[in-house]
Parts: sequence; structure tokens; C-alpha cells
Amino acid sequence: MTQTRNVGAELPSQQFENVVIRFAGDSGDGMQITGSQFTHTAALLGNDLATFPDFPAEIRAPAGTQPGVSGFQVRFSSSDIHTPGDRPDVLVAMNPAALIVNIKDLAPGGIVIVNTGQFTERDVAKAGLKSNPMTDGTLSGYRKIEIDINDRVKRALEGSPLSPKDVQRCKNFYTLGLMYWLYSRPLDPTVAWLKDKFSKKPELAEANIKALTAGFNAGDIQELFQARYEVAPCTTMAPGTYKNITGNEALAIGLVAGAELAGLKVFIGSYPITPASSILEQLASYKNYGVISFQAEDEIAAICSAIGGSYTGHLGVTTTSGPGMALKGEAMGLAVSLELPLVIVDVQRGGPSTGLPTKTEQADLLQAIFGRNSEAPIPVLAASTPSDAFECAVEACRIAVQYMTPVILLSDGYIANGAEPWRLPDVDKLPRFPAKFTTVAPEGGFLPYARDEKRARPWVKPGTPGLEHRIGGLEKAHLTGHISYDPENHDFMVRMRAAKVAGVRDTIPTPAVVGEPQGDLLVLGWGSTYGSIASAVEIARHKGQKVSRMHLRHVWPLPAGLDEIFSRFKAILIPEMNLGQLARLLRSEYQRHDFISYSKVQGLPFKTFELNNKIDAILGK
Amino acid sequence: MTQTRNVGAELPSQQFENVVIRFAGDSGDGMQITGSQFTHTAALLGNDLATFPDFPAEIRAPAGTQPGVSGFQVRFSSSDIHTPGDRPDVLVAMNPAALIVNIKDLAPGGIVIVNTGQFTERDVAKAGLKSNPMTDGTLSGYRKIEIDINDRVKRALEGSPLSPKDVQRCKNFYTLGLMYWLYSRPLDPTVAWLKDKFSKKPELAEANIKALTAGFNAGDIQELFQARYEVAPCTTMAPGTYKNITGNEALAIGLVAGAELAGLKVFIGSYPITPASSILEQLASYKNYGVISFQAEDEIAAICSAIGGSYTGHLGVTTTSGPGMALKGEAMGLAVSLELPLVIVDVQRGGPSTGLPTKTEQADLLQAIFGRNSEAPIPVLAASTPSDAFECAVEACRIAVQYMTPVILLSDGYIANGAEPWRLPDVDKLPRFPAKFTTVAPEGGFLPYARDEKRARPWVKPGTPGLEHRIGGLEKAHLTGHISYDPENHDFMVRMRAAKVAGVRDTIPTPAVVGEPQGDLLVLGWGSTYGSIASAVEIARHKGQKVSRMHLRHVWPLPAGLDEIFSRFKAILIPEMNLGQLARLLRSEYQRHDFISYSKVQGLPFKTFELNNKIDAILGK
Amino acid sequence: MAETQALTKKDLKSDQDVRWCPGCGDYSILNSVQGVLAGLGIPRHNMLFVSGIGCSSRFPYYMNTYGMHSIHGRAPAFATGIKLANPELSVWIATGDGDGLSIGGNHLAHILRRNVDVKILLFNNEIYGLTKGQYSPTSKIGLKTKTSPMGSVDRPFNPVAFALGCGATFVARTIDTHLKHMEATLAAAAAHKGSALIEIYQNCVIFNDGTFDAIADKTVRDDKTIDLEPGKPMLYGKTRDRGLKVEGFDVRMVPAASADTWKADTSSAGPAFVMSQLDGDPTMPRPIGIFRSVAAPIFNDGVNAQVRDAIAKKGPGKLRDLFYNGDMWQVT
Amino acid sequence: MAETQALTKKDLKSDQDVRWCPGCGDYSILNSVQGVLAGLGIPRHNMLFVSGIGCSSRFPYYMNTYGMHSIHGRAPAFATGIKLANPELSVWIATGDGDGLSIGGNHLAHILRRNVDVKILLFNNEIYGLTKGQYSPTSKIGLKTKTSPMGSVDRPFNPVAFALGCGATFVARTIDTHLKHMEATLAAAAAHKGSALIEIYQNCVIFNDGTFDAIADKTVRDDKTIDLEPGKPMLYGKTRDRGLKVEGFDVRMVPAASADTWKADTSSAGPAFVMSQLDGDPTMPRPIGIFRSVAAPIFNDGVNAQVRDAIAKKGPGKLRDLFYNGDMWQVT
Ligand SMILES: Cc1ncc(C[n+]2csc(CCOP(=O)(O)OP(=O)(O)O)c2C)c(N)n1
Ligand SMILES: Cc1ncc(C[n+]2csc(CCOP(=O)(O)OP(=O)(O)O)c2C)c(N)n1
Ligand code: SF4
Ligand code: SF4
Ligand SMILES: [Mg+2]
Ligand SMILES: [Mg+2]
Repeated sequence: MTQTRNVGAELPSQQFENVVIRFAGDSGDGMQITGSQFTHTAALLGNDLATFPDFPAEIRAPAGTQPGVSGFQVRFSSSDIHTPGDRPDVLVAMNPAALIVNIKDLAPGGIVIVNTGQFTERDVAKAGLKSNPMTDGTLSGYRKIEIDINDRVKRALEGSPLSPKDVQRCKNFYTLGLMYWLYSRPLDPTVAWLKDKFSKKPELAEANIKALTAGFNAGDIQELFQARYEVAPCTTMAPGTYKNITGNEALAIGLVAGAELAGLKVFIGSYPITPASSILEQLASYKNYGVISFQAEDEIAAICSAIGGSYTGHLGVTTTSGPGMALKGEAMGLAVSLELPLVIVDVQRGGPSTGLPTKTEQADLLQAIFGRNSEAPIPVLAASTPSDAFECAVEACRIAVQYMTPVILLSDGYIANGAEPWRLPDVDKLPRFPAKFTTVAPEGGFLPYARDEKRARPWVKPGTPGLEHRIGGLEKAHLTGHISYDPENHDFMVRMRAAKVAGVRDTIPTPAVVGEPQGDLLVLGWGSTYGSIASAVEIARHKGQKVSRMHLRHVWPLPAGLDEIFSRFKAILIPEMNLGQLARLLRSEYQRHDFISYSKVQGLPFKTFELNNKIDAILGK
Repeated sequence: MTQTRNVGAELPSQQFENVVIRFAGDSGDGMQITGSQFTHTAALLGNDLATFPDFPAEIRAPAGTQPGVSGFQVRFSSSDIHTPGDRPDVLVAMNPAALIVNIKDLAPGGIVIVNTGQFTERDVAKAGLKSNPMTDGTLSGYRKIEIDINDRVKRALEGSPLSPKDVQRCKNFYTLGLMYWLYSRPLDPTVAWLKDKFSKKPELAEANIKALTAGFNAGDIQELFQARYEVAPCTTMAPGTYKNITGNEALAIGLVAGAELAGLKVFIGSYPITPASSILEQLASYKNYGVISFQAEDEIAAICSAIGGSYTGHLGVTTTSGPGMALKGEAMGLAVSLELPLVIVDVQRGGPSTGLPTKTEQADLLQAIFGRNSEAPIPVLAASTPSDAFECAVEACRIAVQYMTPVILLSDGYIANGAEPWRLPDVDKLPRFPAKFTTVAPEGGFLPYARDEKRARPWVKPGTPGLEHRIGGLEKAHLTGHISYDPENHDFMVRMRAAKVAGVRDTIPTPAVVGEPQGDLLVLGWGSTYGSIASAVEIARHKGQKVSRMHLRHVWPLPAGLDEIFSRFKAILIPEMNLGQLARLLRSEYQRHDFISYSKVQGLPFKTFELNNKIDAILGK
Repeated sequence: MAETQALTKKDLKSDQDVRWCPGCGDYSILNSVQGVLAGLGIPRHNMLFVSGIGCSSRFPYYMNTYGMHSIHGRAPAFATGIKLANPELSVWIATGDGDGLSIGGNHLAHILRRNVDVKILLFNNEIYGLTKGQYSPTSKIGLKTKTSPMGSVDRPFNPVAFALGCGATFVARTIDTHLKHMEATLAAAAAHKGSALIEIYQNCVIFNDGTFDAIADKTVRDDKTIDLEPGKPMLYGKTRDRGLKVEGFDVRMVPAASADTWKADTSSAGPAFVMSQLDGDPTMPRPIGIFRSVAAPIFNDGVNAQVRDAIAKKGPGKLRDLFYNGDMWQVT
Repeated sequence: MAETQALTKKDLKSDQDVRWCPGCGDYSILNSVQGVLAGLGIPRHNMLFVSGIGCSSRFPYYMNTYGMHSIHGRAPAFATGIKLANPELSVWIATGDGDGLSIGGNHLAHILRRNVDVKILLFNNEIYGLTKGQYSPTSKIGLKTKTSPMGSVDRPFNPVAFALGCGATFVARTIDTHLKHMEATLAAAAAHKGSALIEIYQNCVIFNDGTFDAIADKTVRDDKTIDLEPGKPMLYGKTRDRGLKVEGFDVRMVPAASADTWKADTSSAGPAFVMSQLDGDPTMPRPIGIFRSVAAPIFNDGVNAQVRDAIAKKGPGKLRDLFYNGDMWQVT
């Protein structure tokens, strides 16, 4: 056990249902690690959790500047939560830039912990400020806790073999220690983590642990607080084994699992792009799962290689973000024509063009559905939370394999980098959907474009004796697959491909309505608006509003039964981080409902209160 | 004057309002030239005209085979016509393959003129036929005229210095001569054309003229016919100077004219692709118009070079077909973000993927509107006929320049290769829309993302002193154009770009309703369905059906006033050569109308009778 | 059922009608490829042809093997995926000068750089055939085509130099009408372990007829070309009376006796590149044959070895382990 | 108002904060470029920088000239359009090893092949910087990165050899920390008429720190590199006591006195390519400096000359003639 004094014991302990903390500092200050460690410890204590990291587009923006600020928000709770919180209750600001960038988000009356050691005139100037925000009124209305963390770390690590620069690098652990004290959390998990992480550099482990402990034990600081806080474990979480997982991690795991459940190996052809790169990176580390990962020369080669992988009998996968999606359109059309399984992952980011690469957005929906020449239908799914990305990945694999079709899976920057507790699945209970390979010609000869009951064509691995055949992007005759310029055949094949994809509807459920089955308003979402919508609808229902919600995983084809459900509500509110793309799609499918589009295109998720305000406005309250 | 005997004089002369002839033969038989010459002569006689060439995907498919058949249909008329006709009244078949491929289209009781010289057993076998269609009943129900054209040409050109092979190449002019006789047409225009074309090979000119004349004078053949036919000049054509023009020609001319009307020169960056290539080819020949044509290494380089051209102050243009469009999406997004003028031409063809490259289709509509990452709005126009392609090209240039935006112009294979008489515009009456270049910084400094009343930003030619600035694909701050990650600015700019494109609506007219302003059915079209719809609605109205029609040139943004017009009809029928893309778009915009989608995806235009059948079915007759 | 009998050329003909123009050089290439492949001892079902778009890219349809007619320019990317996923297959690419060097230049460059074990037939007719006659990145300067009415001003690629610049491990050149040479070259490429690029001078009778006549026509071929045969002296001429010799950076014409021996497997690609530069010199014979043939690590071997090593080291991944690892906690 | 005064380095600094990591090699490149360009006598408003995406591609924002930060890999295509449409501009490209050789390899190849009069700065840090450290097409075999946890098995491109294979007319190499050399090389490139490719070894302190140290570190540089200076003997070493000599296809180390003179303008690109192949030989000095500098027809000149000729021959096109030509008829 780490030695911790029990200084705070005499302070009153206050219970909170949930707390939102944001750590903010320079990119070099290690705020992402601080946040993750805090999260990790909260998870072990049984809190429900949601996190939101926010880092600059630059690799290392100049130190101390506003563009260089890196933040990590964590919300931990004793009850079910769905978002990392609208606004932090506590802001930790390591320098003036971090303070100024984040202060406007802090809840009124919230606590701001400031590292005064980094508030010299030069620091203020670096942040591009004319006056010192500590003294110019910026912080009025907040509870300000001033600590010279620079100095404290120096003193705590006096005699350490580390260079003064390296000593200062321990600042974040000092801060973390303090927060652990404030929220009555144990140090052990972080201590263990440090020991493991720096197993080859024990002096670094020791220094950071010292800093952590010093932060925890800083009695004189503790006196600045009026209370210690506690957030009890969340008792409504389903029993099971959990781990904290980001969307990209869950998605990568889901792809490997999905392939395995189909009896296949993953072939991923991909090209790095923010915020999708880490899926490729993670899959590259799963080689012992038989994953073949290929970093291609561009997005086009990436998808083409993946189609090649599928052709040989692997599960071809390609991962990208918006600009890369735009490049893959032609090859997607070929995949539609070849009728081979393929999973295309688009982790959406702010656009148009290069746009806001590190920010989130949901504006690739119509591109995913329609962004190819001619009639080239592809089923489209969307993940709603980090852990849902796992399930969606498995589902994408299922549809791809069962229907012999490319499938698009949409995620976004918010899901990709955000994390939440994931209840690990029971391996034996996962559904299996083994791929069927044709190995011998059936009676009457082999027909590469014959179809099964799902309208899927047979899958043959090259290398199979006797079934040699050619496929390509020219229109194919029904059954034989030979090139055909016949007008009726073309019409038939166009409709066949459309019917096949529409037929996916037969194997997907109608999404559940959460709340009453009818009412004044249905809040309908897709993708990462899930958390904000769930929170807002919960609040609305508490207020007594007749509001229910529904979330779409399958955005194309749309599930059966929606029309009937919609007709039970007076209006349907569709919040989207785009200019109303799902709303447009639904209007084009269902003519008689009142769809209200609510758009926010700021590179940021909806805040719960924004949705509640909108609901209130619609319902006239 | 060429010497023509007046053999047919004793035959009765029959008047027709309009006639449809299809010339069909092997790719090497020169059917395209035969058809064009017939067309040309008809034009000079003052007929209204429409043509439909149909040639194989192969460069030279094996002689005599069905895939090698090349056809040219021409309809000429004494009244206004809009299509090349549903079915030929006369089919000229130069070999068994041409006969078998085309006979099913011939109108019942129609005349089929067969070159029996090419109907040996070997010829029948080459065409992949088991029996000779001349004798196996295939031709029952038609009026069969048998001529051994091979032999007749040989005899007509006895003593010619040409090799036997070259003599046989004159077959098509023999045939043309015969058709000229049958339809009481003069030989002179074709004679003049031949003399010009073969000015350097007078022996070829002479031989072909001999063959032509021999065909005209073949008295013994003429006895096989029961009458000679006449089609009077069309008196309803507006006065003016006409020439026959294909859609791609008109489009190329329109681009040069559009640039000129804006005071600019064209920069075309393009990559060859069927059926768009000839636009690039034609523009490459307009160098004396200051056109810079660049054949890029691929479609991406093509559009990027065109954006570069626009950046320097040219009118950037790029031309392609569906698969190339799919590749340009990412760069289109950049053009949206840069806010530079650009005209992107998509000559649609059958898809998905490589599809049916030489066939027509209208299935890139939604790709054009939505096929890019994020919110990247671009105005979209569609040409409806070959000559309309001229006007649309000019209009695309206008919008691009006035709104500083990329514009997409959709054409298709049917328009591209089809021809119609084009009334040449009066140069002085063409609208001018001069581009305004900013050359000096305004009071208060130059702001690259300031906006005028159309929300267009200033256009500055690099090389202008004092206005140096940088542009790019990252989100830009309003006014200054500096990189901005600010959430509110992003939202503002996304909506600004959308508003700018939506604002194009303010400078486009509400399309006219042809027919009564209200009724049972409005037939609404876009693109190359124009002719079929116009014909069908004419017929329907003759029958007394309460049907009107409307055609959209601006498909995005949609013109103002549609909602109100739609509400005056009980239903709106939307025929499209896709699975209902405009119908989907309209449903997503206007909720309360009964849009009936009518799809045909055969790589072929609608036949008039198909539309009339559909109208009858809807109206219950 | 594994095929046990040796293949004949006919076994490799598919049931599809060949649809090139009469007289097209593609026919003889198809015929040679079928002949050479029949003799490789590889079962038909383990052969796979990938192509892009173009006249030449119709090739796979005519081979009674597995095949994919993909999209324009991307065949190397498909082939890389295929070969990585199933290294047992003998993978061949058919591409044109437009498909392979215009839109597809980057993929070609990267497959050669990586040394994926795929054989690439580059049908160079110095024109876009299928789209009816526009100039290509190998067209001669000044060529008048539909898109270059005043003559092309694009300096052409030299495909051999391009491949060498990409680090290709096997680079050769042959001629559609030189059947024996073509077959020998194809056989050498098939035997090479790693990427092999074979540039084939191919006549397009319709749009660029005779573009290679000055060097490839049978009447002048012996004098106008020199066959680079590894390990043999660099000789040419009908009677093989002349040869080439390298002096410093220069290559000179010499009597046969003084000719240098050709080496295609030097550690530097310099010699091969130097020979490729003779193309620009009308006084010199045009080199054909094998410019370079050198052993180097093969990309698909490397990738698959890492998979095998990872499995050997960590054990084959189990689904449970995929989930249950790292920092977990229990909720009860 | 034309600028009349000579420019200073400061005039070329834009008002935007430079946002590379502290210690990044990009800073010194920016500084050198600003220095060299200020001295060219070209007015600022006639300078234009185009880039793709990457750390290096942020370059245009920092130049107080016209500039376009385009999309990943496509800068050469934009630059080609720009230079064709306005040949008066001095057009520069800033690109990275990922931007220029991975996704953008084809456009780079084609701009070099065509010899468009554009100067290309290839920031080679052998890594993808902006996307946070994946291996690139120039990364060394075995490099462990996020996407190559067991080491990269991709054989790297040699950018100089690549450019030569594409027929580039000016190819050079320099080092971010070798300021004098960099400036001389930039100046030579600026003076070249036609495409110029300059590979710049650039250190990424964050993701690939020190990758060039073994040859570029100041302590070893003189011994581990050789500066190819056209017209000068090929010497290296701190005291320039050693040199290179070409024998047949081989390059040998010799005492200074026996060194050959370097020629960068031979009609064949062979010599330059032979020198590029020394990269693979650890016993040899790494060539930097000017591999090739040769005059050749310039694409934008050719294209614009045809426009001028057409106008001279046919007269400037008039709108009326555009319509009223060919077979017309009257309807009255
Ligand atoms: C994306 C795309 N762009 C353009 C085309 C049109 N296209 C088809 S083949 C071809 C060029 C073919 O030239 P080459 O590769 O030399 O083949 P060849 O026909 O000469 O054998 C082009 C431009 C296409 N099919 N797809
Ligand atoms: C179409 C597209 N694909 C991928 C990316 C992501 N991306 C941005 S920069 C980059 C690589 C940069 O590497 P390099 O060119 O070497 O530049 P460096 O950052 O090392 O200077 C990648 C893959 C993108 N922006 N756009
Ligand atoms: S167009 Fe040329 S390359 Fe194509 S098939 Fe005909 S002859 Fe061959
Ligand atoms: S990541 Fe590397 S290349 Fe990019 S700015 Fe930082 S040091 Fe430079
Ligand atoms: Mg070719
Ligand atoms: Mg790099």
C-alpha cells in the first residue's frame, strides 16, 4: 500500500451522484494520461463513466499557446450516464492558455484549480492574453484554488536523480494525486500502472509515484477546500467483467471478432487518417489472430487490396475518414458489382474537405448511402457509443458475409476517441454466421451469379479446382456472370442488387422505442448523438414531458416498422451534427410525418441542455 | 447536278409526317457515316430531326458478330419532334447479325431492306445463328426487300482502280443512294461532302459517288417498292440558321462561350472516358480561343489542375463520366471550401462500376448532389437535349462565376452522341456575366472570405501585388480566411456555404408548365428524358388526358415555386433512367405530393409508348 | 480434384470470344502467355489474372483461370491484396500504358517497390486504345491524336527506367511480334521470385499502327534491337557482329569481340538503368530482354512471416483473449 | 503597385504562427527558403506555394506569398494547372515523403515526366508526421511504428532514383541541418528551367528522431556524404582527401587526385542514377547535391506555344465563329 496521510479526514465528506472534471494543460503536460488514469481508477471503484478527450490538430503546437491546449474531460457517476457531461464541475488548468480556452465551459460556481507556477507574465503573453486571467476578473463566479504545482513538484522530488526538466514532467501526477484526494480515490491502481509502464526506467516510476503521493498528501492545499467529495459506485450497471474502451479499440476488436464468428480472417487494407488511424494500428498488432494488415499507398489502393483480400476468402476491411471515403467511391461501386463481402469503416470528422480533422461530425451519411456512380446500393450501419462500435462491427461482418455485399460502418471522432465501460461479451453467446464457400460445382454447372434465399451469390476461393471463373465491373448476365450488354438483363441486375440490399431489412430488428410507445415527441437519433439524446430524454421524461426516443443502428436500408412507430407521435425530432441528413433521408422514405431537424455543426457533440431546450421549445414549455 | 434517272416517277408518291429509319451493319460497314449523311440531307431539306447512334463497346468487335453491330437511327419529320422514334419504320440490315439484333425493334409491317450478299451460311454462323433469318420466319410480318448489295456495288464500280476490298467499302453509299431515292432526297449534299472529304483521294470520292448514284438509279430494285415517300419540310421550326449538333459538341461550345461571356478563358483538365472524351477532344482543338487543355494522368489530377486553373483566374473545367466522378469527390470538397468557380461535367453512362460504358443512364444524380464528405453543397444542372447542353454549359459558367462555386453539369450518353438541329444563337443577344477580379485591397484591408450580395467571396489572381493570401481545405474564419478551429465559426461557415448555394435559386426561373397549369397528372422530368416525355405528353393531350409536363434544368438547388405548382396536380409522374433518384429528392423536399416514380434502367432512353402506357395506367385508361 | 495432367495451351483458353480488333498485337501476347503458362506445372485453378480497364485489360476474360477485370489503374492494388491473402496463387497482372502508367502509375510504382510476388504484363501501344485513340504517357512527342491535335508535348515515360527507379527486382522488355523472345521473357519472369515487370511493345493497328516499326519490324529488328541476356555478351546485328561496351558512364558500340557481358543481377540497378537510357539515342540499338533480375526480400513473404511469428510467439489468438485483457473490473 | 525594393527574408514571413514541434527540421527549411527566395529578384506577389497535407504541407501558410494548402498528395496537379494557366508565376511545391511519394506518387511522377516548370521541395523525414507516426514509403526496413509493430517490411523508395526513373530534369538532395548546402541547392533549383525535385532529409524529432544521424549529423557528415557539384571533382571527407571514380558500371573510392569530375547534364540520366544507387552501400558516402540538371523542353512552354501558334494561324477565336461553321442551313 502506498503511504497516504489521512489529512482530509477532518473535512466533511460530501456525496455526489456524478462529477465532471476536465484536465487541461499544454500538449506536453500529459493531460491525456492524467485523465485516463483518473478514469481507470474510477472504473475500478465501480463508477459509470464517460470521457471526452480534446487535443490540438498540431502534433506539438508551440508550448503555452492556446492552440496547444490539450484537454480531457471525465464524468464518473453512481448512476447510469450517457455523456461526459455538458460542463465540468471542476477544471484543472495547468497554464493560462488552458485556463482561457476552457473556463467558459465551467459550470457556474465550479471549482477551478490553477497551477500558478505557470502564470508568469511570459506565460500570459504566450497564451496571447493581454491581462492575467487570474486577476482580471475572468474567474469571478468560480471557486479558485491556486497552487504552484511547478514549485511543489520540485520540492517533492528534491534529491531525485532526474533533471529539472524531467522533474517538471511529473506535474501531472502531482495534480492527479490531489484530485484523488479530493474525490477520495485510492492511489494503488495508478501506482501499479506507473510501475508497469516504467518497468525499465524505475527512476521515472519512482518520481511520478512520489509526485502522486505528494499531491495526495498536500495538507495545506487540502485546507483550501471546504469538503472532500465522494461518488459511490454505480449499482445499476449490469453484472459482468468490464473494461474501459474507446470506440476505435472496440471497433477493431469487433472486426476481428466478426471475422472469427464468420470463420474468416481479417484482411485490412488501410491508409492512415485522423481519426481512423488507430483502428489500423490496433489491427496491425493482432497478427496472432491471423489478421493481415496492409498499409497501402493511398485510400484507393487500400480498398482495392481489401477487395482482393475478400476475393481470396478473407474478410476484407478498409478503414478511413471522410476525405478517404470520397476517394473510395469508385472501388465501392466495383465491390457492389463483384458482390463480395467487404467492411468499409468511416470514422467521420469535421468537413468539408480537410475541414476540422480532429473534431467530430456526422455529415458523411448521405455520402455513405449515395456517394457512388450509378445505382450502387450498400447497407450502412452507424455506431452510437464506443462499446456499441464493437457490436456494429460484428453486425457489419454478418451482413457482408451473409449477403455478399460491401457494408459501410459509420463512426465518428467523438466515438473513436471517447471511452466508456464495456461489459465484455460472453464468447459462447455470440452469434455465429459462418461463411459458406462453394467448393464443388453443383449439378448443372457452376453459376457465379446464381443466388441463394438472401439473393447472395456463391463465394468461391481462387485455388478451388474446377470452379475457375472471371468477375469484373462490366454488367454481368444473371446466373452466368458473363459480360452482358443486354438491356433487360441490366435492368434486372440493377433491381436485383437493390432488392438484395433492401432485403437486409429482413434480418434486422425494428429498433425499440424507449419510453412510452406513443406521445408528443419522438427523439430519433443515429450515431454518436446517442448519449446526449438519452440524457435529454431522461430529463424531459422526469419533467413529465411526453417524449420517447429511438436510435437507429441500421441507417440503410431502414428497418421495417418505422412508419407505424412514427405515426404514434405528433412530431419526430432529429438532432444531428450535420445539416439534417437523416431527416432528409426519412422524409424521402416516409411522407406523412412531421420530422423536425435540429442541426449543430460545431465539431462538438450536442450538450444535453441544448437538446432539452429544443424539446421545450417544440413542446411549448 | 448529279445525273439521276427519274425511274421512280411512275410510282405513286406517298406523304408522311415523319419517318424513322435505322441503318444497321457491321462496325466496319460505315453505318454511322450513312446515318449522318442521311441526317444532313434531311436537315438541308428543312425537316426536323432526331438521331440515335448505337455502337458496340469494342473498338472493332469481330466482323459479322452480334456484338459487332453498329446502328444509326434517324427520324425526320415535317412537324416538331422530340425523339428519334420508338421503332424504325425502315430497317436497313447489312448482314445477319445486324438483322437479328435490330429486327425486334422494327414497327409491325415495317420495311426491312436486306443485303443478301452478306447472308451466306458462313455469315449466318458468324452471327451465332442456327438458321438463316431470311428464311426461318424471323421476317414474317415485315415487308422484306432483298438486294445483293455486295454484287451491285461490284458491278457499279466495275473498272474502278480500287481493290475489291475497297470497292466493297462503298456498299454504304450504294445503300444511302437507294434510301435517297425512296425518300425523294437529292444527292448533291452528299456528293459535295464526299468530294470534300476525299479531296486528297479523288478515286475514293469518285467510287463512292458512283455507288451512291447507282443506288439511287437502281430501277429494278425500285420496282420492289410500292411507292416513293415524301416528308415535307417542317414549317414550325423557328426561323434562323441551324446546324445539326451532338450533345458533346454543344457542350464544348457552350463552355467556351460561357467563359467568353464571363470575360475568361477556359482551362480544361480532363482524363478520357467514354462517353465524355469528345468534349476534351473538341476543346483541345479550340486553342485559338485561348483554351488551355490538359490531358491529366487521371481524373483526380484533372479536377485538381482545373482548380489550379481557376485559382489563377481562368474558368476551370473538368469533364468525365460516372466512375471518374466518383474519383473527384474529395477534390470537389476542396473546391467547395476554396470557393472558386469550377465547372464539372458528368456525362452519365450505365453503371454501377464500369457497367455499360457505351449506354446511357441518369443514375449519377444523387452522387452529384451528395457524393462528397461532409456538408459540401454544389449546384447541379442537367441538360435535356443535345442543343440544350449548350445553354446549360453557359448557365453553369454563369453560376460558377457569379457565386464563386463549383457547379456540376449532368449530361448522359444519349445526349452526348445524339444529334438534333440547333438554332445558332445570336451572339449579341447572349447574356454577359463578367467575372470581377479584386485588384486592390478595399478600405480596411483585404478579406479573402468577405462576401458580396450573392455571398460570393472575392476572386484575386495570384500575381496581384499587395493581395497575397493563402487558401486551403481546413476550415476558415469568416472574413479573414485564416485557419479556424472555432466551433461557432465552423457552424457559421457550414451554413454560409449552404446558404450561398441555396441562394442560386434567386437567379433561376421557375420552370414552365407545358399544358394546362393544373390537371390530373404532371409529368416531371430532368435530363435526357425530355424528348420522350414531350412526345408522350403531346400524345396524351391529343387523347384528351389532363396531363401537363415540366422539365427541370436546375436540379440543385431546386427552383422556387415547385411546391405550389405540384399542388395543382393530383399526381406527379417522374420517369427516370435510374431507380427513382429525382423522386427521392423531391420527396425529401416536398412532403405533401403524390410523386410516382417510373424507372427504366436498360441503358436506353424511354420509348414514347412506354410513357403513354404508364400515363394511361395512372389515369385509368 | 487436383489437376494431375500437364496443361495444354488449349486448357487455358476460356469460353469467351476474344474481342480485340483483327490484327491487334494483343492476340499474340495472349497466345504466348497461354503457351508459357501451360508449361509452368501450376494447376489452372491456382492461376489468377487481374487487370484494370483498357483493351489490354480484357485479358483475364480470355484465360481459363481465376480472374478479375477490375477498375482503371488499380490492378496492382487488387493483386497485392490477393497475393498477401493467398500466397499460393500465381498472380498475373495485364495492364496497358494508360492503365498502368497514367492513372495507375502510383500503384505500379508501389507494387514494384514492395516487391510483391506478382508478374506484370505492361502492354505498351503508346496510345489509349479502348477510349479510341488519345495519347498516353508513353506516346512519342509530337504524336497527333484526338486530344493532341497539334502534337503531344508530354515527354513520355520510359517504362523500364520508371520501374528501375521504383526499385523493381525484375524488369524486361519484349515485342508482340517476336514470339520466341516473348516466350523466353515470360518464362524468365514466371521463374523470378518477386515482382516482375515486362514491358511488351504492342501494336495497336487502329489508333497507333506501326509505332514500333522502326525498331520492331522483322526486317530491321536484328539491327535495331539488342537482346540483354544475363551472363551473355551484349551482341546484336543479324550476324551478331556488333556489341556494346561500357566505359565510365558511357555505353559504346564495339565489334562483337570487345563486347561486355551483360549482368542483370548487380547490387546496383545502375547498369540496367544505363541501358534503359539508350532508348533516347537513335544511333543505338534498342535494348530488349532482361534488364534486371535480382533477388530481394518479397513483401508477401515478409508480411506472412510476421503473422506466423506472432502466432508462434503469442499462440493463435482466441476470441476470449481478444476481450479479456488489460485493465478489467467486475461488477457483481 | 509593383514592388520595387529588393525583398528581405522578413518580407516573406506571413502573419501566421508557425506551428511545428519545437526542434522540427521544418523550421530551418522554411528559413532557408525564405532566405533564398528573397534574393531571387522575383516580386512576392509572383510567388506561389502549393502543398498537400502533412506537417511539411503547412509550409504555404508561413510564406507571405500566394499559396494553396490543397489535399493530400495532389499538389503537383494543382501546380500544373496553375503554371499552365499563368506561366509568369514562380511556383513551388512543399510536400512530404507520405504526401509526395505515397498517395501522391503518381502526380509527382507525372509532373517530373512532363517537366513542368515548378520547384518541388520533398521533406523526407521517413515517417508520417501529421498522423502521428506511421511508417512511410521511405522508412527503413525494420522500422517499428504504430502500423508496423514488428518492423516495416516495405522496401523503401529512393526518391532520387524515383525522380530519375520518371525522367526528371533536375534532381538534388540536401539536409535540413546543412544550411549552406541547402541554400546553394535551393538556389540552383530556382535557377533551373523546368521541374526541379529537391529531396531534403528532414528530422522529425517526435516520431523518427535521428533517422539521418548516421550520415547527416554534423560530426560525421563530411565523411559520410559526398556533395555532387557539377563540373567539380567528386571529393569528400573532412579534408576532401577521398573521391569517387567510375569504372565500367562500378563506382569506386579513390584518392582525391584520381577522382572523376561530376557531370549532371549528360544526355543519359545513367550517371545520376548510378550515384543514387550508392545509398544502398554503407561503405560508400551518401551523395547529396545535384544529381542531375539538364535542359529539356518545358511542358508549360509547349502547351502555351500551341495556344499562341493556333491564334497566330487561325486568328483569335470569335464567339460568332464558334457557332457559325460547318454544315448550316436556314429556316425562314
Ligand atoms: C476511372 C476511369 N477513368 C477513365 C476510364 C476510361 N478508360 C478506359 S481504358 C482507358 C485507357 C486505356 O489505355 P491503355 O491502358 O493504354 O489500354 P489499351 O486500350 O491501349 O490497351 C481509359 C482512359 C475508365 N474506364 N475509368
Ligand atoms: C485523403 C487523405 N488521406 C489521408 C490523410 C491523412 N494524412 C494527413 S498527412 C498524412 C501523411 C503525412 O506524411 P508526410 O507527407 O510524410 O508529411 P509529414 O507530416 O511527415 O511532414 C496523412 C496520411 C489525409 N489528410 N487525406
Ligand atoms: S483499339 Fe488497338 S489496342 Fe485496342 S483492340 Fe484494337 S488494335 Fe488492339
Ligand atoms: S511531428 Fe515531426 S515532422 Fe511534424 S512538426 Fe513535429 S517534428 Fe516536425
Ligand atoms: Mg495503350
Ligand atoms: Mg513525412
